[in-house]
Amino acid sequence: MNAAQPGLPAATAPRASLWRTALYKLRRDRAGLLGLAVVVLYLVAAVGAWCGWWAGDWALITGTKWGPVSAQHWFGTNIIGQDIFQRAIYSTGTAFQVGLVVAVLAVGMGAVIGAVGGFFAATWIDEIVLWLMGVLDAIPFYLMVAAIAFALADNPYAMHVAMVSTFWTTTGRLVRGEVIKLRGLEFVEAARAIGVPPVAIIFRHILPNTFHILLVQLTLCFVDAIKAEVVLSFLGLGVKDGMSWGLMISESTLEFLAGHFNNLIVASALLFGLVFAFNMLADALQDALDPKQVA
Amino acid sequence: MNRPLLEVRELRKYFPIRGGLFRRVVGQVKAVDGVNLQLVAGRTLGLVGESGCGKSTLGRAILRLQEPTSGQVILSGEDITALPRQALLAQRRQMQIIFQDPYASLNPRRTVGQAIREPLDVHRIGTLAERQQRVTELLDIVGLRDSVRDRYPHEFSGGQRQRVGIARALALNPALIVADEPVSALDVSVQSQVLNLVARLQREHGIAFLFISHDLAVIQHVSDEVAVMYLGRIVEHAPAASLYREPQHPYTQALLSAVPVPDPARRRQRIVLAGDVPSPARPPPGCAFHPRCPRARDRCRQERPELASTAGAPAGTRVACHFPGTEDRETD
Amino acid sequence: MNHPTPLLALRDLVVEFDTMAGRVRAVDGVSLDVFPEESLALVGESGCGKTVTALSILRLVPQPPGRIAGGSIRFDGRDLLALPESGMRAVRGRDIAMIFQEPMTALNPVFTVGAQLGDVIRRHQRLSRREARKASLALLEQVGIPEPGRRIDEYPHQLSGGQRQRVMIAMALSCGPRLLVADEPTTALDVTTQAQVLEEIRRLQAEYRMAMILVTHDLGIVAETCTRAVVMYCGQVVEAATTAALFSRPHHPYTVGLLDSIPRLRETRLAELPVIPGRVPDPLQLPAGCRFADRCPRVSAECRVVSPPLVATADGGLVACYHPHP
Amino acid sequence: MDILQYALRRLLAGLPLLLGVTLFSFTLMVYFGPDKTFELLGKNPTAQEIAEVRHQLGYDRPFVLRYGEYLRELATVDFGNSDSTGERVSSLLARTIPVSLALELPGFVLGNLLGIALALLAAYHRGRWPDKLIMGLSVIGMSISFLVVIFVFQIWFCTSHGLDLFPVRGWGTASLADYLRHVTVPTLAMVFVALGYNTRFYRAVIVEEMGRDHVRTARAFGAAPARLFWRDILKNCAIPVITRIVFTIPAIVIGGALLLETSFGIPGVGKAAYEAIISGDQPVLKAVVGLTTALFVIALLVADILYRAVDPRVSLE
Repeated sequence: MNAAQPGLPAATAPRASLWRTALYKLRRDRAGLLGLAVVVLYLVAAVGAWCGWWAGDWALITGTKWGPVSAQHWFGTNIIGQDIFQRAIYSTGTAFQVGLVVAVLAVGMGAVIGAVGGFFAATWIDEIVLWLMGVLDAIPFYLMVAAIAFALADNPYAMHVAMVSTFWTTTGRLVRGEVIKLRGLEFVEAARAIGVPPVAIIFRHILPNTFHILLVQLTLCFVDAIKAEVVLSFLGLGVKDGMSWGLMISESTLEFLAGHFNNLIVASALLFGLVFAFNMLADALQDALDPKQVA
Repeated sequence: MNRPLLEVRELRKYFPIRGGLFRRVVGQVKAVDGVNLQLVAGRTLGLVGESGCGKSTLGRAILRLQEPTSGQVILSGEDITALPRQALLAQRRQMQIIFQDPYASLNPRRTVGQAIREPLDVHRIGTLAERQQRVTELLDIVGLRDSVRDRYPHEFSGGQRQRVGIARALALNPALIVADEPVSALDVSVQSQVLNLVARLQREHGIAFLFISHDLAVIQHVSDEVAVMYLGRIVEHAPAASLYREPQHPYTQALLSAVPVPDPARRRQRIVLAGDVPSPARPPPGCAFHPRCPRARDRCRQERPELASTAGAPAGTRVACHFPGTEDRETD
Repeated sequence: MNHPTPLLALRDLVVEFDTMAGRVRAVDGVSLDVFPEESLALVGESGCGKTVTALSILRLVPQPPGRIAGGSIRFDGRDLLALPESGMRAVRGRDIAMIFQEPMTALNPVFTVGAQLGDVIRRHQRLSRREARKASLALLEQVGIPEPGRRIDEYPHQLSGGQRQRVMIAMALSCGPRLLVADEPTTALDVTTQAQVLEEIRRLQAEYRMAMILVTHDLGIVAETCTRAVVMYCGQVVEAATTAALFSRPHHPYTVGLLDSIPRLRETRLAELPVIPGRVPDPLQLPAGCRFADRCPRVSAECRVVSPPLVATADGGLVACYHPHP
Repeated sequence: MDILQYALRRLLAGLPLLLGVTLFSFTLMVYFGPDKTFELLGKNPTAQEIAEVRHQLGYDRPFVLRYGEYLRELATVDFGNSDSTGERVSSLLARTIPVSLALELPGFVLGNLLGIALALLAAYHRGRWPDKLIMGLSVIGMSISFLVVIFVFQIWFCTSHGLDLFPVRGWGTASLADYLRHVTVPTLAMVFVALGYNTRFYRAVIVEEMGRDHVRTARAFGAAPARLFWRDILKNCAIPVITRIVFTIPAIVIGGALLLETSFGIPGVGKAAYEAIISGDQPVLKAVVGLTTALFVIALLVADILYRAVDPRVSLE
């Protein structure tokens, strides 16, 4: 054979999968790390609320009407004397429940349907996928929520179902576009030449290469879900039992004229903090995972 | 001559053009338009042509990576265009492909070892340990160390990735490999390394290659025979030595003379063709080459020449031209 | 061959790029001269810095991540690196024109050929719209575009690759530059089209009496188009000579290896092509001393200590090697 | 192929979409939707009374017939009378849609124009402090809930706790001053919320375009940056910009209007839709669904035609 034993990559060059490279970049992104830290903090609060470690007394009347900020009531009390801080922390749990359920289901659904559509682009399968996405995108969001609430007879998960069934199309379109791009790449052709069946090609070769989209979409979808929850709860289409930031803000409208803003301030500040942190995290993920930059 | 390993008969691949109110088919791009080829086991056929001539489509249609519109592809006596999916899977062991773009031809999320092992996994060949052993062998054949198996493609140079792609193609011991422009994305100093590897594989492993390239110089180093394609059809097919020495078709002659030669002392008379390649959606009538051909006459505009052997040409040469020959060509 | 004053003189040009893994010197101390009316080839493999060198002449290196970190570029006595951006704009297109590798993407897809040509003409010359259109038509005719009256109102995607590159050439000629920088102008084209376009470039270069820098990786194109050539490897010049001398008596082992190993039409097929072993070093981990040492058949201990300087050869060229071929 | 035939084809292509949306919403909202039987009956109804009411309401007819009826209503733009107010649905729409348009238009236009302007500014100073400032602010803007913005603006501009310059609720177009008094705060809220998203989107589009080869070519031939921005890059960016603008219109008309109008007590189509949702007023809901879908199909068509106008590569084929 020829003398050319090609050298290995230089010994000290970073030996890494794309994931490790991404992690390396993420670690150098201070805004993204800060966002991640804040999200983790909220998550701890949420888990605590789920497990009943704290904020268990959110529904109890523990003070007087519109009680002031004090050591016992960190952010005062509401119109009937419930502790605003406890309610806000409890609502963090609700926000994560809504955000996680919706984000995971919507992104998962978008990934699978989008991948199938993209892989079978220009066939009737893709036509159906496109039609479905078009239909769901054309229905106004609030009407969708209402319609599903009607159909599910006020099931508490109607809001989740409505969000999943409208939110997945964004991921679906992105994944479909990416899959169409990937499908034409030679490594997919190589897999077909080897005889890998279509389902395995989609799940083993194509979908893993869309993970960067899915991860970013997960964070964005989470943000959309908790923002939508606030509006829906205010409109009376959202959270029915329990407590949420949306219900707190809704409740605060009764207090404006009397000049009490604690409910509004606390709920919207917590909401802002979480959404902002997630947005920074999404940006950092986008930069770190962008395959164009991972050279 | 032995029975050919691969026989392509009247192969066509048309892509529909849609238009109008109801997206009906209003025309066809005739990417491959009636190609006949034969390839004997262990030999290399070079397929040369400019971009858009249909050479890559032909390669993929032979492997049924793109479904041919019509015609037959007979591999080891079996017509693979007629095979159902399951039977085709078994035939895939016999035929493999090497790609042009070393950056796109490996899945960036899978290690080199996984990529090379995948054909063995799909076809359930041997135990896991045997497959791992085979990966080691394959890496050795293409000149890579065993320690690279856990690395990811982006850690490799273009030439090394191309070696990995070759190892993957070799895994199933195929009888035929279609190599689609395997060196055109590589640096000049690396091209020779890969070309030598291909030549060695053919020699030592008896693999037949269909070697597709736009570069006549590259084709020369690996091919026993050469076929020249223009607008979906083969215009000349000849043993390599005679094609380079005595090209018969005016297009082959123009192609040869257009290759820049790295020797300032050898200024040649160049045949510069006028105009561009016509669109394969609307090929010219008669001989598709006639609008650019210096020899074109009335007959060429009306009657399409068939690929046939001609008097005065070297043995084994077949050419699709009404007025073949070397007379217009300068001697150098 | 010795002209008294070069039209363009690069001295110790350094161009750096910031990458995630660290700072890379894409061009590391390149010096070269271009004399009036000559055609100089800048040859090397991808990543050797030839395109970056060409881009930095017009100060078009994308910034960030890149930046010209040192050296000087003198054009007609002026230091281009010292010019303000507005002064540089007056040079671009008028004194020095550039054509690029990808004719598909190098033209703006949403404007007609005539609009883009006319725009350049009117930018540097005081002409009315009508006069500019007339000049554009004449240029298109001159670069060999069939039916220029029709093509002028077409969009780039309606032209073939060869025609697009001709439009680029027309644009480059429009203001009568004294230097043309052509960055791989035919790499994206088919061989027969490449032959047409090269023929055109050669003819027009003589006609317009321009100097030209032709950046290419194809030694065949160098031999057929240029009078002098500069060979680059890993961001440095390793050899410079007249084309005749370079091809008949290459001095640097890299040039020798490159000439031997490129696939070229030969009288007979060789059993084994000669190769340059190994691969180009990682630009982040360049070896000390000569950058070709690891692949060089003539390497000695001193090669690995200090990089060899560029010295004159007996036949009037330059070579950076301690053990050049005679 | 001429533009008319093309438009016709696009509208035909919109038919499956229209059918899909109406089928979907009909199934959920009407077929499985609220049952009015017992609202119309007295206490302890007999089986026969129930059957009679159900027959009157048409509940006993097969699904296909009821859906067909809906399609007929849609085609003739005649949805009957509102269940809750008795007003004809068509006159309800004619009354409310102009209000929504007058409310939304200024905010929509301003939100996009300002977004493009800020995006150009940021892209022009890419990587330097004006870019970082604008992008930082837009992430903050994106992170604030629309609802919170509405409340804070109401408290700030419209109550004695703040500036107390505008009315909290209500609508009037008697005079320009009257219109401005009512439209200002909703418009500010709308612009505030849209600006973050718009700026980010437009900046990404512009920056991507700035990296293209033809921009380098223009620079190589001496084009000045300002001219590059205004002429080359802006025209090249037109497709994503048009897509965004055109496709947010249907969503804005209902979605955006709904929250604004209910919070500010403005009698537009959004508020009408909200009230129909709460009371289960099916004729109105059916009309709103049909309307937005039609709007969506028209948006698709308009976008396609605009693409052709700005980008020669998009052909009618």
